[in-house]
Amino acid sequence: MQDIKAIIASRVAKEFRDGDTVNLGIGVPTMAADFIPEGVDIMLQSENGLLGLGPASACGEEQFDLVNAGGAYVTATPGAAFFDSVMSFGIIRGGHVDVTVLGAMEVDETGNLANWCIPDKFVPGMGGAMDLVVGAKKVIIAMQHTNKGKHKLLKKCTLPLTAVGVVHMIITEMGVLEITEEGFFLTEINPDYTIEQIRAATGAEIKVSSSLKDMTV
Amino acid sequence: MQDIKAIIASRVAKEFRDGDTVNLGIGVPTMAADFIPEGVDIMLQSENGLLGLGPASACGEEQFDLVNAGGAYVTATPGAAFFDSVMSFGIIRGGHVDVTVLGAMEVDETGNLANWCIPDKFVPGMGGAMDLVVGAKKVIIAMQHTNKGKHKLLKKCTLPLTAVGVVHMIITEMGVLEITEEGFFLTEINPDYTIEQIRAATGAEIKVSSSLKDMTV
Amino acid sequence: MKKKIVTAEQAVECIGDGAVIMVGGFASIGTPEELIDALVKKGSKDLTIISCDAGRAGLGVGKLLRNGQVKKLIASHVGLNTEVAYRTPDQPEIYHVEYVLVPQGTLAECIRAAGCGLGGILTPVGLGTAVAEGKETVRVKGKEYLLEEPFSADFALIRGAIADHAGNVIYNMTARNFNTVMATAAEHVILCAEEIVEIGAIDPNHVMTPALFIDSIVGGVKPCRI
Amino acid sequence: MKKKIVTAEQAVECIGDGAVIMVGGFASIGTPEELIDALVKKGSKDLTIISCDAGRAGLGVGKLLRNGQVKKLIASHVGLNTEVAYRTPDQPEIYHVEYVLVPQGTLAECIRAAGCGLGGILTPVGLGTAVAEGKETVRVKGKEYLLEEPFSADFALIRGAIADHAGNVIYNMTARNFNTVMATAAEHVILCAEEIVEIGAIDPNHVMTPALFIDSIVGGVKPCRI
Repeated sequence: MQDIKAIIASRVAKEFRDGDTVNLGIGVPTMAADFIPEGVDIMLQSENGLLGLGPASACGEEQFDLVNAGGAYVTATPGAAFFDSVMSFGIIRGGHVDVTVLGAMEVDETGNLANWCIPDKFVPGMGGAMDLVVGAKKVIIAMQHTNKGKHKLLKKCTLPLTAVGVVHMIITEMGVLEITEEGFFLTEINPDYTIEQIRAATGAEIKVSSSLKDMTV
Repeated sequence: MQDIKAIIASRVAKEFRDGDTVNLGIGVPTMAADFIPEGVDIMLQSENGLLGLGPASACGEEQFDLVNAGGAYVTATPGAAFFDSVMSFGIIRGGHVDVTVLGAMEVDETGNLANWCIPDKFVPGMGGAMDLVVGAKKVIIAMQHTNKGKHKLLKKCTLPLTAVGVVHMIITEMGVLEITEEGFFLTEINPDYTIEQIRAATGAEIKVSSSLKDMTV
Repeated sequence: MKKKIVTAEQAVECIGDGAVIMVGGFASIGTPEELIDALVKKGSKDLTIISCDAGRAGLGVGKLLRNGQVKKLIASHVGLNTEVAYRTPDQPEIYHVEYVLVPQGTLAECIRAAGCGLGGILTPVGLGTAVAEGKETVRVKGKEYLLEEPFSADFALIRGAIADHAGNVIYNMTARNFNTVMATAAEHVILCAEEIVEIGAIDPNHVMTPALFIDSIVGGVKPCRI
Repeated sequence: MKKKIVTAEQAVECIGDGAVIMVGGFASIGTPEELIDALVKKGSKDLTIISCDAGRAGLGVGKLLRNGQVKKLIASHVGLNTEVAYRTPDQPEIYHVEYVLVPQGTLAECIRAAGCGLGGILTPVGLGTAVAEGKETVRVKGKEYLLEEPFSADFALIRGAIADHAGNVIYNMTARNFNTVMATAAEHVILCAEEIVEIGAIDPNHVMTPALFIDSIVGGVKPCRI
């Protein structure tokens, strides 16, 4: 399991360009920070009011007023800036975040995203997710390809939407898919899987790139 | 002339209540700061980004980055705060300024105000005036009663409006008038003038308060 | 222009049943715990709370929820409060609350709109989702936006790191979050701060909430440990 | 994440004819004079300038006006520039500019709207005046508001007191004014600052414009004397 998460996080990190401002969701997306390639210098934005998010705090060295958007104690990098929630979401909604990486419950072939609520079961709220996926220049979904075998990549989302037509790219342990006008488009494949396995694990049609590459992790 | 201005400014200062946040326009309104009664402690807001505006800078002690909204070098009082124009006008439009005092070219009996433009002659722009008179809890016009004999208090403004129905009170060298549903209402009179003189100097009807007082300066 | 320094109990004395209250903080950081404790002690009921989140189970707004004082919670994310995130009909003390979930940027911006005298906001966030249901949309330059109305409150309970006796506030790191904007949008703003300093001790360039927004100050609160 | 420190001439090299440019400052305080000087030297024409004011005669935006580089000026108050305030048809070099006058709060807020992704603002300011002519109004909760559209720009020329090599900015006193918000609303933001310091030298709590908004930095500009 840890391996699967590391594969996804490692591939996500290859999407970052030097100088990018990036917002990483809780879980696998946050792990991407551990895989940033040499020579790529990015600033992590945390929607609770920080640009220049650093690694988790060492035990015993927590600063009581410094957490990430998941409420965990973190550090700030040199050159960081703190601001309030209004400025933070001004940055997000205003298109100043280059890449946001989030998990999902469902993504459909038109780029619709559902990741904030399972009615009557688990309703944690959208937090900053709706703002992030509408505002960020590039929206990457990083997640396991299925939920214990149940399809998450669908023809049409069934859960309440987070936003309409916002997803650009999905990175799973099986490969990399882009959302195009023709739906899911497989551009990279993890050599541990076959195209047929990916098709079986996906609830919608998949077009395969004629220049399909091995997934770089 | 200096006397007339001092009379107006002195009477304006009596409208301030302890703890008020006040914005004073350029000219006579600014002079009101010199007449604030003992025991009344107010904070002056300057729309270029300062709460806690102090007196003009002593010559030779100017701080190059500290001016008032008229562009003149000033000081800041202890407990002052600087902020940007967005916050400054958030304070103004949001109703957090208790009193604003401004000059006028014309005021009419419905509380309409014209003070930003004489078409084809002098068009300096409205600056912060439109925001101030719409946002402040109380709008006081401080000015000479006429423009060298020409009426400024009118039945209907003739110049382009700054805002509709916003003026609460007009303080001139002749007296104090409030805007009521019935129009101009004279509540205080400068004993140097008669009611007839004030009527002659006003381009609209004036109701006189049954408890008309001498103007306190 | 000194302001009255009061105790937490004195500060919340004016908060009656049915009040609409903004509570600062994000994930319990920057939350005015001492003011919430006093409000729990006072026991005001049927409160409408506007907050980024629901605190944690038994922390922050979570205390008011546990104590059955909340009628309605307007928040963006309640997942860190496990009692609320997994709420089910068999947990009446939690479930009897009306939850209104709002995108976090919209929540911040609508509070700001109330504080700075705007009639609402025009945002692309929430279009095509449950958030947009029943709401007006406005087209500007061919693009559609959701019209979200301002959020104002009777009271704001906020927390700062340092305040002077005038009420100028400095926040520390990510504890700033919703505290600044909530200070602008409530009729009566109660600040608690770790340290109270003399007027003049704070560099006017560094003030994050200017004194005019603060109505009463509770000093000496403890650093918040989650 | 160091940013390139450039000369004023290098910084404005990318500004071509017809560009839309925001210029910070209020009454010449906080105005990036060195960047304007470089722009005068470069001579780009047909510029649309968005600025709080028109500078003073021969200062700030006043230099660009005098030099005939401005096609349109969107500003709130031009009275401190005597050449502009008393403009008449017999002063062609001044008069051939199209002036759009905007309430100062609306100007700030509409720049902010562009910077933070809102579709416009709903303000009570300007209703019933010439400002409202030809504009849409929107009713919210029975009250009428003017819908004002966002102002964005190709370039913002701003001025700070201290900046670090990453681009974090501190402004001094009333020089903050429009500089902060303009940094959020232009494609390319050029900052000039009096002092450039190493990354880490600025307390992250005190940053007024976070580094991500700044594209290039010109250091060592002189304090502004009116």
